[in-house]
This record gives sequence, structure tokens and C-alpha cells, in this order.
Amino acid sequence: MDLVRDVMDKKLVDRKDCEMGRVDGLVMHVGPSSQPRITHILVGGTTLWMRLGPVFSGISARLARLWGPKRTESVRIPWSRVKTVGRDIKLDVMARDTGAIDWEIWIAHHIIERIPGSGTEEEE
Amino acid sequence: MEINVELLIGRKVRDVDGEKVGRIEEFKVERDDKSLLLDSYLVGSSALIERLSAWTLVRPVARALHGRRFYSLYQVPWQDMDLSDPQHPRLRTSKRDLRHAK
Amino acid sequence: MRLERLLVFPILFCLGCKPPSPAEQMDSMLSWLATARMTGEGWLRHTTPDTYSRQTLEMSGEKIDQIAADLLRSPPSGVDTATLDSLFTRSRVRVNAMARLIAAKNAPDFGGQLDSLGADEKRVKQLADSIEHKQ
Amino acid sequence: MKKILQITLGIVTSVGGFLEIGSVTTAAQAGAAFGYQLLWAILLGTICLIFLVEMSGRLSAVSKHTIVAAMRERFGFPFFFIVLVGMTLVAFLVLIAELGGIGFSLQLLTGIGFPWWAIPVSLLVWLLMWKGTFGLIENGASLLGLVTISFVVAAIKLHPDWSGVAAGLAPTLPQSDKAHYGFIAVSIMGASISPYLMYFYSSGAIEDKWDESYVSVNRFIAGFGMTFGGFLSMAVLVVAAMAFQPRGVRVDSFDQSALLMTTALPRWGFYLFAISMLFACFGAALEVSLAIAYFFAQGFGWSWGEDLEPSKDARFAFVYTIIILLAAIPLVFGIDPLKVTIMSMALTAATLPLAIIPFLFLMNDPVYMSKHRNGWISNSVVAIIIVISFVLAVISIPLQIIGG
Repeated sequence: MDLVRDVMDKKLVDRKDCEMGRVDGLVMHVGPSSQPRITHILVGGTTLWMRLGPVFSGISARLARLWGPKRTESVRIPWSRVKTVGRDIKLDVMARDTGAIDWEIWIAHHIIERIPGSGTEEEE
Repeated sequence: MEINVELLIGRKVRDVDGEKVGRIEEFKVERDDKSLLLDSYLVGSSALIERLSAWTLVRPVARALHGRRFYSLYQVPWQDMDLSDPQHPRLRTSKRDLRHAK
Repeated sequence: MRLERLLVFPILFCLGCKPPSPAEQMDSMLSWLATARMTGEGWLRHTTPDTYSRQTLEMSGEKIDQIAADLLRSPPSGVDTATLDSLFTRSRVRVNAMARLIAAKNAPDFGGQLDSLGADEKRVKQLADSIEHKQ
Repeated sequence: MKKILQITLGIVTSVGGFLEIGSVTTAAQAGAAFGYQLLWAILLGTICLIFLVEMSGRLSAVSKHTIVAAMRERFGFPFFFIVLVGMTLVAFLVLIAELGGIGFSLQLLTGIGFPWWAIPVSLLVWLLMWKGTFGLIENGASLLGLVTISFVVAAIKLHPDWSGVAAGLAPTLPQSDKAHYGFIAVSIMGASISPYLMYFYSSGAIEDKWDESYVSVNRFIAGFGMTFGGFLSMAVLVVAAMAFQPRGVRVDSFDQSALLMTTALPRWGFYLFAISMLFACFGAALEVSLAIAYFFAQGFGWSWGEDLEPSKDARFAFVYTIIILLAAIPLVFGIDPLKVTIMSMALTAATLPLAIIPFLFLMNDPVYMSKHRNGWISNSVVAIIIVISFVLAVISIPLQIIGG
């Protein structure tokens, strides 16, 4: 398998096929002499902006402090939770519990649901 | 030590003598039960891409052509890559000992 | 990543204004005179509604005024400035009068003004041609 | 039969994305200034568009990925981000122009100035996206968009010199005013090959749940839809050439373009123009706002879909809500939509390579396309379009300066 071609930037879906972002980054564990392993998938703005450069991540961190759910770290999902790697990457988790869709929930809660006609609250 | 893979993509690699080898473009991995084991790195060297800073454009072409024509691609086994400074990856061997990726 | 390079485009864009030549300005003048006349004819034939016709005539009047001011600030060589000035002033007065006549629904007087505007347009056209030939 | 009914996606893409304020204005300007001479630019734009739209639909049908999703996956986040910034900027300007176009059409019909319409019109566009489904937008907009056929009726009624029209389909250079000619040609191409239109179409194919069996239907829909749009644009140009050029009227403001059909259809021309513009711009406004929201949602992996209730795709709904709100503001302050239109078209041309280059790679990707990859004809066409897009990008800014 090729990490950049087959994993990086692919869409993540949870147990119930709920979209929970993309593979924004991957954590690799490197020991002094052991074979490196990919241990976690990273999801979140912090990781994304770092890919553009430190300037962007600085700006976005400052903005995130003013507004939105208070989350500064990217979400880490252990690789062991990966069910399949295909068109999308299916994870054996519930999106809500991981924190990957904190922003979605925050915007739904603070903005969208306050506008009439936005539909029913998402069920558990 | 934990390293962010996404930040390694496109990093310039030098060999043990400090000679430029190219940029890290791809990671060959194999499945284990709980994680993925890194097998080797694909490192390409092309002055053209650097000059045009067109790596986002050329990488897929290179991948399609397997780097045979204008873009040379080395396969570096994990043992040969020294990532103790993730900003400046170095090879533990010399560029001459690398083999071209097929 | 050279994101800042993208900023160059909007900046270049804002700088992208250069003063038009007298010949071009005469063309714009003619275009607005023709617009006023076409609108006027449309109103007489009941093809354009009152409000639109009045607004467009008012707009044409403003544009004629504007272009005339620009043109006379740096008048084209070989043309009598006074002639141009009086011609433009006359046209503008006519266009504005037409706008008022629409409000008064006075079609006969409107028709008269429209015909004279046509004559003015011809004069401007001749002058424009002479400018273009000289250049 | 059900598949053929999907032609509405082609028509709505075409009416909303092709025949909108930008192409009507540029086509009218071209006809008024150069007669039939610039018809070739519309033809060229239409041909390019047919190919690009067909590929967008094929990519979605075969890979179940929209262009944006595939672009993020293949080219990575930094490249995606650059396209995101460029595309959002351009599409935002287009949205302002379209909302302005709706307001202007209403101004023609009611006499009430367009700044007053900015808020009600934006609210209506937003409400349709908030409560409406993709099918409603698709079918409604394409049905209403059929009014624009009146441009063709007007063109035929004026009895144009058909041999002159045919001659205009071959590119030629004018005697004078070369810079202005070039500028309009670039604007026409910019107005025709709008990237947001491809993003919309490829997302529409997903919304309509296309699969591999749609590959040939898609070919027909793209071909028919874009040809339809191209014909309408050409009709606008022909009408302008007949009605405006002999009189020396140039199109420097929307008010002038309202006179377009008064010669051909004295009784209804004025109102038909206003209504055509109203519907076309309305379709385009929906299409652009959706395209922007799609772009964000697909690129970042959020849940999206026009059929979902806003609370189910909160970030998607949030993006279009904000973008429509922001677009209304400059209009309230009376910004000239025509200036925005012209600027957006030149900017589209300038950012075109960024949008088109990914096509060449994605459409040849065996993982995505399996056996439906581009053949050599399509690949040569994309290569030519990329060359054209680079030429357009390079000359659009200098031309704006000397010819605009």
C-alpha cells in the first residue's frame, strides 16, 4: 500500500457511514532501530494548517481561540480502528465520540439550529 | 519518537555525504494487525521540479511514468533513513548505493 | 507555497485603468447618444416602460455630461472646443428634457426632441470621424 | 427514460452556468462592438466546455468522487487550498454579479433600483437552498430557464445574414481596436469555461446518484446541455450585432443591454429580456452558491447534500449561508454589478489553469476511472484546453489593462 496515494487525504467515515473529515495527517512512530510504524490518523485544522506552513497555523490557532469549540489539538484515531481502506476509509468508531466533528456539532448547535427550518436535531 | 508523515512529504533528503538526493514523495507500507509497518520511502530527485516548484503537478506524472524518463525515483529501505531530525532527513548510506524504484 | 504571488493579480487589476483616447471618448459619447435615441424611440413605440425609459435617459444625460467634461479637459486637436462644448450641452439638455417629457407623458414634444437629438448625433458622428481621420 | 430526464441537470448547468449575466453581457458587448466577428470565441468556449463537463460527469459516475474530492486526494491539501482560495474568490465575485443581475432584472420590471433588491433576492436564493431539494433546484431552474430561448427567437426574427454568421465562426483579427477585441474574446472564454460549473455538475451527478451506467447518458447530457447554452449565447451576440452595432450603441451598462430585444420583438422584447435575465441569473446564483459550499464540504470531508436538512450538514449549510450574506453587502451599497462581472470573468480566465490541470491527471487515473479513462482524443483536447487556459491566464491581466 502507498501511504500518500491510498491513505493520505482520503475521506473518513464512521460505523454509521457518517462523514467525519479527511486524513489530514498521519503519526509515525520511529524508534532508534525498530521499523517505523504508522500508529494514528490525525484529523483537524491544526494538522491541516501546519501543512501549509507555520504562519497559517499561527493565524488559525489565534482565530480558533476566539471562536468555536475549544479544541487546540487534532483528533488522533488509532490505526487499529481502521476497518477498510477503499474508496473511503471506514473506521470502527462513532464520529461524535472522537471529536472529529466537533466543529460540525458546534456550528449546528450555535448557528444552524437557531435558524428556523433547519430540520430536526440529529438523533444519537 | 513521533513524526508527522504529512510534514515529511516533499522534504528534501540528503545522503550521508550531504549530497542532495531528492524529496520524499511516497511511503510504502505493509499491514500489521494493529498498525502499518513502514517498508520503504520513495525519494525523487529532479532539478526541474524544484526550479518550477511544480511538485504538486509533476508528482502524479512521475508516479505514472515510474520516473523512468525525466524523473528519477529511489526506493530507500526504512533502515537507510535517518529521521532523528525530521526537518532534515538524511540517508545512512551514500546516494550511489541506492537503487532506482521500478 | 507561494500564496503571496496570488495577491499580485488583484493588485495588478486595480492598476488596470488608463485614460481613454479622445477617439474612444467620442465613441462612448456616440454610444450614449445612440442609447438615448434608441430608448426614446422605444418609449414612443411603447416598447419600453416609462420608468425604465426615464431612468435610462437620465443616465445617458449623466454619462454625456461626464464624457463631455473629460473630453473638454484635454480636447482633441483640430476640433473647435467651443463647437464641441455647445453641441454636447445641447444634447444633454435635450436628453434631460426628454426624461422630463416622459414624466409628463408628452409624446408630441418628445418626438420633436428625439428628432433634434438625431441631428445632433449626426454632427457628433461627423466630428468623431474627422478626429479619427486626423490621427 | 428516467436517465434521459436527467437532461435537466445538463440544462440547469448550462442555463445557470453558461447563460448568465457574464456571458449575456460579453456576448452583447461582442456583438455591439464587432458584429458577428467574435462568434468563434463562443464556439470555442462551448466545445471546451462540452469536453470538460462530460469529464466531470464521467469522473463522478465512475469513481463516485467529485472533482474536488478527487483533487484533494490526489494533489494533497496545499494544492487544494490554493485552488480553494482562487475558486472561492472568483465564485464569490460571480455570485455578487448574479445577485446584481437578478436585482437589475427586477429593476427593469418594477423601476425600483437594484440595491433595494439585494437583501430580498439573497434571502430568496438562500431560502431555496435551505428548504429546497436538489431536484427542485435542478428541475425548477431548468424549466424556468427555457424562457431564454427567446434570445434565439429574437435572433431569427431579425433575419441575420447567415453567411456572415457562419464567417464569424472562424477566428479572425479586426482592423482596429485589437486590444478591446482580445479582451472581449478572453472575457467570453472566461464566462463560458467557468470552473464552478464543472464542480456543480460533478456534484449534481453525485446528488442524482449516477453510476457507471450513466457514462453514455452523461455524454449526451453534457453535449446537449452545453450546446444549448452555447446556442443561446450566440443568439445574444447575433441580436446585439443586429440591434446595437448599426446604431453605434455599445454595452457599457446593464441599462443598455435591456434594449437588446426591443427591435426584434417590439411588444415583448423588453420584458422577455428582463425575465430571461432574471431566471438565468437566479439559476446561476443558486449554482454558484452551491458550488462554493460543495467545494468546501467535499475538500474537507464534511457531510454535504442539498437534499439533507441543514442540521444534518451544518458546515455545508453554514458556508452557503455566509457566502450569500456576504455577497449581498456590496450590492446594498450600490456596487456596479457590471464592473464585478467583467472583473470576475477576467479573473476566471487568470485562474483557469489551476482548475483544468487536475483534469488531465484525474481522468487518466486507473484507480478512479478504471476502464473509463480518457482516450487519446479527450486527452489531446484537455491538453489543448490547458494550453488555451495558460494563454488566457497570461494575457487576461494585460488585456484588462489595455483593452478593458
